Amino acid sequence: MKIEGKKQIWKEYQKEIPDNDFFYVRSCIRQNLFPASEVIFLKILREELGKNVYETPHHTTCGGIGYHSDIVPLETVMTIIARQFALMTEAGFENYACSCITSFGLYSEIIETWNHFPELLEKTRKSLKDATGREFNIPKTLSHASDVIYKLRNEIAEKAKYKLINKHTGKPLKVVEHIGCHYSKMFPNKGVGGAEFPYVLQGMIESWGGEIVDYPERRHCCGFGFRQYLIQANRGYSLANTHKKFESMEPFEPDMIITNCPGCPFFLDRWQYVIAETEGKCYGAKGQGIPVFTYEEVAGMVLGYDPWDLGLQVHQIAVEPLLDKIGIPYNPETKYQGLNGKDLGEPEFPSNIRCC
Amino acid sequence: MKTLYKQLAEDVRFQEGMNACINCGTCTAICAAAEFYDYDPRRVVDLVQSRNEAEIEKLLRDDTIWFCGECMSCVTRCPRKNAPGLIIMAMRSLSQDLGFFTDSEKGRQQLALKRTIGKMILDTGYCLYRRWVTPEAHPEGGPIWKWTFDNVDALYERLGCNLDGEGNGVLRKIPQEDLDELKRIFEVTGGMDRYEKIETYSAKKAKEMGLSIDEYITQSVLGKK
Amino acid sequence: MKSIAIIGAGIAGLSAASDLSKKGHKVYLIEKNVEIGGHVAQWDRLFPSQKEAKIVVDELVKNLNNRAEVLANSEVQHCEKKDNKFELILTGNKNLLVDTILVTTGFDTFRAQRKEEYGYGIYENVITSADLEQLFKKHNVVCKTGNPPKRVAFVHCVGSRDEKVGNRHCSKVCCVTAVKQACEIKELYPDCEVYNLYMDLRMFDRHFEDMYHEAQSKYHVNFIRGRLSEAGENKDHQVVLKTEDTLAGKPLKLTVDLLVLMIGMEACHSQKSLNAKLGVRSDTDGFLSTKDIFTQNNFSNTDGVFFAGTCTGPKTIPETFADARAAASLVNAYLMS
Amino acid sequence: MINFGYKRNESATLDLDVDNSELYKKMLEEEPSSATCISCGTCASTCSAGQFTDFNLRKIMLLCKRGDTQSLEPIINRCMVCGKCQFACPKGLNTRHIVLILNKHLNAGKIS
Amino acid sequence: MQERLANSFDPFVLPYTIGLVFILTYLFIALIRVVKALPNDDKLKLLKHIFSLKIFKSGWEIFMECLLHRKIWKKNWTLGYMHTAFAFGWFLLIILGHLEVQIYAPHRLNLPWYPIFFRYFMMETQSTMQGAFFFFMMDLTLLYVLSGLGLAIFKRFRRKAFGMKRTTKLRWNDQIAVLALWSIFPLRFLAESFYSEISGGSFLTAGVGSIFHWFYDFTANEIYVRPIWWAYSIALGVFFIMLPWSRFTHILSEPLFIIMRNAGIREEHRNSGYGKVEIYSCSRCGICLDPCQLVSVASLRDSAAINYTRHLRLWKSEKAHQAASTCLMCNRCTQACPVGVDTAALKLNTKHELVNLHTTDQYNYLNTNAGADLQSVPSSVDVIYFAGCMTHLTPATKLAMTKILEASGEQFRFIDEEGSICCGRPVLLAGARKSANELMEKNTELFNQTHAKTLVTSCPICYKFFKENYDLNMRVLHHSQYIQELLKEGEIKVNPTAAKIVFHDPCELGRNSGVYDEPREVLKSVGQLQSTAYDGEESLCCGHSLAAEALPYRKRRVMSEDAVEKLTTNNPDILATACPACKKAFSETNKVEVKDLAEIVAENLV
Repeated sequence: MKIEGKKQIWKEYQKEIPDNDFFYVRSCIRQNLFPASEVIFLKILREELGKNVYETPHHTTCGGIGYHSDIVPLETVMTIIARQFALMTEAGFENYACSCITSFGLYSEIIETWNHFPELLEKTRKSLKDATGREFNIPKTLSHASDVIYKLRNEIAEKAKYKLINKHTGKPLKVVEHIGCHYSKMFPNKGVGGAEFPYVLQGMIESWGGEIVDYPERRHCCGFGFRQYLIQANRGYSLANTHKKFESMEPFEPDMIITNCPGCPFFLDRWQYVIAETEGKCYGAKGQGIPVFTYEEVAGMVLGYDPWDLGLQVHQIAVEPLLDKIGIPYNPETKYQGLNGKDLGEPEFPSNIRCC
Repeated sequence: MKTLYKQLAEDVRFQEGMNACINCGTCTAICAAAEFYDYDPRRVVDLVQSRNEAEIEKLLRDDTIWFCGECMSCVTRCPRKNAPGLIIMAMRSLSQDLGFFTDSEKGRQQLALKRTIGKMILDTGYCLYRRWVTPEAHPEGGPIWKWTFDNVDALYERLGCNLDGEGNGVLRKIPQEDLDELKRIFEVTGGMDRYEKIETYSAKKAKEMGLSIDEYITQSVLGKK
Repeated sequence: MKSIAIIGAGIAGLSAASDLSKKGHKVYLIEKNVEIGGHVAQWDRLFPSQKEAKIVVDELVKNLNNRAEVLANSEVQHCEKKDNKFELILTGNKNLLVDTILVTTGFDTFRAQRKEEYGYGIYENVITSADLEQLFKKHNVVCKTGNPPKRVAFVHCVGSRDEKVGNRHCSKVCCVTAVKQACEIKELYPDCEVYNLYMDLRMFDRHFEDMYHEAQSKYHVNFIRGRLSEAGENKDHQVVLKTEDTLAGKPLKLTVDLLVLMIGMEACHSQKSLNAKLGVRSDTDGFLSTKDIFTQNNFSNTDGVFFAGTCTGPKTIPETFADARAAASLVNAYLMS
Repeated sequence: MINFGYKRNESATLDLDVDNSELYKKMLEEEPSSATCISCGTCASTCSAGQFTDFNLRKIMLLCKRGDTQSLEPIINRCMVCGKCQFACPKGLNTRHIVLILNKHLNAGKIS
Repeated sequence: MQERLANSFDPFVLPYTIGLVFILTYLFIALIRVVKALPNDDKLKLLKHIFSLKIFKSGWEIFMECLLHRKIWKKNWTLGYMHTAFAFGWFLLIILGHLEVQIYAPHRLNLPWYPIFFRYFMMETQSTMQGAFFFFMMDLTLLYVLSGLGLAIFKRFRRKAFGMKRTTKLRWNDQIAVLALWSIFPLRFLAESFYSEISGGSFLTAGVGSIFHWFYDFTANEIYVRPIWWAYSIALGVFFIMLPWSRFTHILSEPLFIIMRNAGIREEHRNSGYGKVEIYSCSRCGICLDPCQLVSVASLRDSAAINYTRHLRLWKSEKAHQAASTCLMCNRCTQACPVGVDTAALKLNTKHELVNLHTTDQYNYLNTNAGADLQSVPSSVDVIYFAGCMTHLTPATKLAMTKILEASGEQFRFIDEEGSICCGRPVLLAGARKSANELMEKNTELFNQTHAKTLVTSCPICYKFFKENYDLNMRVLHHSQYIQELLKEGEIKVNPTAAKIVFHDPCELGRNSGVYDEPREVLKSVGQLQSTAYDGEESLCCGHSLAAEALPYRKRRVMSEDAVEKLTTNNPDILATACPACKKAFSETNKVEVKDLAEIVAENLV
């Protein structure tokens, strides 16, 4: 792998990312699957870096999962999105930052569609007006929350307590990145680094001391596939795709996986468990699995937040071996506790994949 | 009567996604579905491009169009700037508008999606609502999912979320006025129509198949055993 | 004595220069590179006779007589038409006053880096067809490790027939070159498995189909119809290929030790700056626009400026020579009139 | 082992990294003309069996070349060996012989 | 005439006797094995034949073919003479020898060597008419055999004089046998000459003996010439022992083969009893080499009939199969074979033994679709027309037939207009009888349901199969026969033209089905039919026979080109044929206009 070649490509795909004054929109999936990540994101931006991030309780789902499950028509999501933009406009912001990759892709697609078909934009304005009486401007910048962290990665690095370095060997951790498909596959120039060698996560990892391993299936989808996961009969597809990725990355012996998509970390995490329970195959050193993180979690880790504040206890693949590698302290006693030490009991342990 | 092709061509996604296909196969090569289903997006695009009405109708009634995972990886690769994924989306829309989707096993799954995802969107303002994602329906969530499900309030509290609470925060309760706006958008833009069509055509099909609607959903969700 | 400026000393320029100088005209052969002979000089052996490219270029150079003056390492800075004459200023402030100009600027090979998903310049064992010719010349066709490849794949249409990189046209010669190189690899390493990933095999000219037949029957080269979708690099620095076997209608995975990208021809980039100076224009595909595509394809829209060779679109070597000879004859007629 | 109610889908990808060329090599050895197939599909379009079933010699030869031989087992004997394809083939392949060879190897042991 | 020696035995008789005992034992065992290998039906047939008057017919045939070599005479008289001289001459020598013993020393008849070495053990004390007669007859016969031997030696160097361009090469075993055979008669001649002073002789032996005597008196020193008797005996012994291991096996097997063939025994699955006898009846004479286009045109000598039988004799089944699967089965070799070995049938058996298709419900897909087609067949038609798979590749023939049928006013139905179910002969020729049966069933069902009276087909392959192997409730006609019938009955009329036409007899129609005249009559009515050297039984194969599944295309092409060249020496306007395969093969050569006779008729319908 020649890094020079990649650098050439990264030069060509630089997008405009503001460094302050964001209108923040949440991700349905993230909130459900990794509830702490968005909490951490806001904490880092607001408290750690002193940025102005606006959030309104009135925003809703963008409808993306419904849209990609084909039960919600394009015009409907277009108008829902117009409503989100209206909320931004009303709040006086123009830097739109969303937490969800599906949303990000959908926003990009719809803005592009409006560019190609101005009559649709007019129709949407009318629909929104009819339905809600609201009006909207198209945001000046559209960022995914990972773009924002990428933009601020060096500021985070400056404040970091830990580096993504194996404290036993002194070598950078080998990190696999997984980019959500809708981040840049449709519009390569809307993502940092493009579609082929996206730099958004790699930039973070490099700034925080780690090393990205590039493996043949790095671009492959986790297999969520909307209806393919949501319907139980189709889940074999989802599982097969993640399996394919793990088979491909396994020889590189990665220490961890970082993702920028709300759903992918769930699948990359849980399908490891399913593969272990159905086929007996456990990835990672000592059969402990390869831990999977959201980029917010990784940022929180290097900044030295308590792992259980980051919500790392909701991962099926145990994170402790990695925390040990970096040297991040944690209290095993409090892992499964609620607020103020409330005892929540312990989850069962899976039979094949090794936990701590 | 408009031809199926013409109806497809009215969809902007189709207009964006369908240029002249040269059958090179770059889409199929990286298609997540082509590897794990009997599915070939190149062939789908080529059949649609042929404007062969019989073939298009066959596709609209077939499992084929329901295999795509809409990851859009194909869009990156096409040397002719086609978007097979968008073409599939247009076809799925048309299949539902015309009621063809109930002819295929995979198509019949749309009712289950409407009754879960579709319901959650309108009822909660979220595509996914934590309390409704049960460990039973999602066994792959593992023991940890069961633990978080059982302790959801305490856990969300511990992690600084605002589950079902007023104001901002993770999984806050979305105010009713916003849900009302959402519903109106659905009404104005054809979202409700789509929901109703899915219900009506599915009910008709269930009757044809001699199934109660619950049996119909269970069969489509669990697959034919 | 009349004079001509020929811009570009590739095979078209050299051939026309020798023809015109033999007719008694003064020829200035302007070449921006230090070496003359253009792309052909970079090639090892030529299909179908396996003649060494160097010999072809040497023959052309030998044919130049003393009325032909080679001005290597110089570019046209300025050009102005004055009283049916052209005044040229070259780099180094050399001035020329000529009666006519023949444009033989040729083509540029596609910059393979632009096809990002193939990883040229990133993966260790991805090379271009032009790189491979250099390896043939050095008798050193090996992988990055220094070992002979056990599996080689050729990808056709890299930078051709691809709207995403802006080249909708077919480059004509890549298919036959890929089959030629595949056979040459098999000759070097008979046990090496060779795969050609093509969209259409455009074996349009004499002997082309014969070689294709030989590649199948004698060398057992594998042909897979399907455009390469993406390449990845595995831990052993082999290249993992993903394509669809479109004839089987199934995705296909293949790991090779060496991946050869058949880079296409695109319009010469430095040509663009020349256009305005010469009063000629390019078509949408970047190649020069001729006065008439059938009957006047060596004529530009400017009286006295002629075209020959691949500056007006991809051509094979024999086609280039034919075009150069035709242009030389037309230029001669123009000068004599 | 837990039953999750579904199974990982099998890959349909033709994996050329797995050497499954034994049958193709036999075909090549016993009928060298098989190397020169250009997949034009003339055989399939003229096929007598093809009028009644989806028997497709072009595809069968191709899949054999790609090592996907399992899928050929149940279909190879649908051929009536009538020889139309042989007359139609522009490359003069001994198509009947190819079918017979494939049949011999694929269904060895099953012959009644 | 009296016994010269009191002792009726001399050690030199041993080699001969051992050889004789060996060959008789071998023959006995082989006979038992062959008969045992026959199915019970065939055993019965054999028994019935032997104990019926028909056995005399077989005897006559054995005499005519095995001794007189009638068929070889027909081919070339010098070759015939040579073969007869050996076979019939030797036969006479044996008969005469036994007669002599019968007459002069009947008590010695139980000694098998006595008639052979008669001149050694007996002597004539005084000249008698009877003795002189026998001496003369024996000498004359010996001379006859020796003249044959002279020709045989001559043939080794100048085979073209015998009408043969190619002949077989002798392998070591054959060389020993031939050498032994060739030595037998000169040695006998020498031995009898040397002893003519003692035992007597006629013009040949006595004449030459007296010349010898002029040099040296062997009568006094008989011991010096005794070895010549040894040599004679050894030659005989070696020949007998080599008989089963050389081409001369046919001497033993051919009579049995003739008997079995006349008993109506055939084998259709394996080459076991009858097939083995047939294979061993091949004399490797090489007469089949020249007619075989694989040998003469395509240089594939290994595929020749004689090499196929040789592979089988040497248990090289792979090579035999190779030969069988490149054979066109045009039957030109069988046509020429003096023994009448039907190698095409043998080859088919070889294929059946080695090739097979997996046949469990192989063509069950035909049920549904073909069924639908069946229902639409009107029951009122008299004639059904079945173009055949291959005819769909020569659409001009289809169209011509439709036009002719329409012009004839017959109620007809083009039964495979939408595509044929193959007749099954091609798959049979490839060695899969069961598959063929399955196809036959489908087609039989299809045809019989139409209740038509006549089935017309354009494909001679189908024709032969429908006619010989199907059980149809209707007449089966090739379109040439049908058109001839229509013309004869005035159902259609044609305008005669001046076109010069050469007709190529398709193998399956002509040699293999015996239809020669009808196509010619049709063509005579519409053009100027020219004859060629390759008419009728002499017709060539177009090279594209479906029997030869492993024959490379370029070899086929060479044969097509050669055939067209040979057929067009008189520059005809049209090369006509009556088979889609031949038509396609000849059209590809692009040398002359090639038409099916149906096309010519259709073009010139009144």
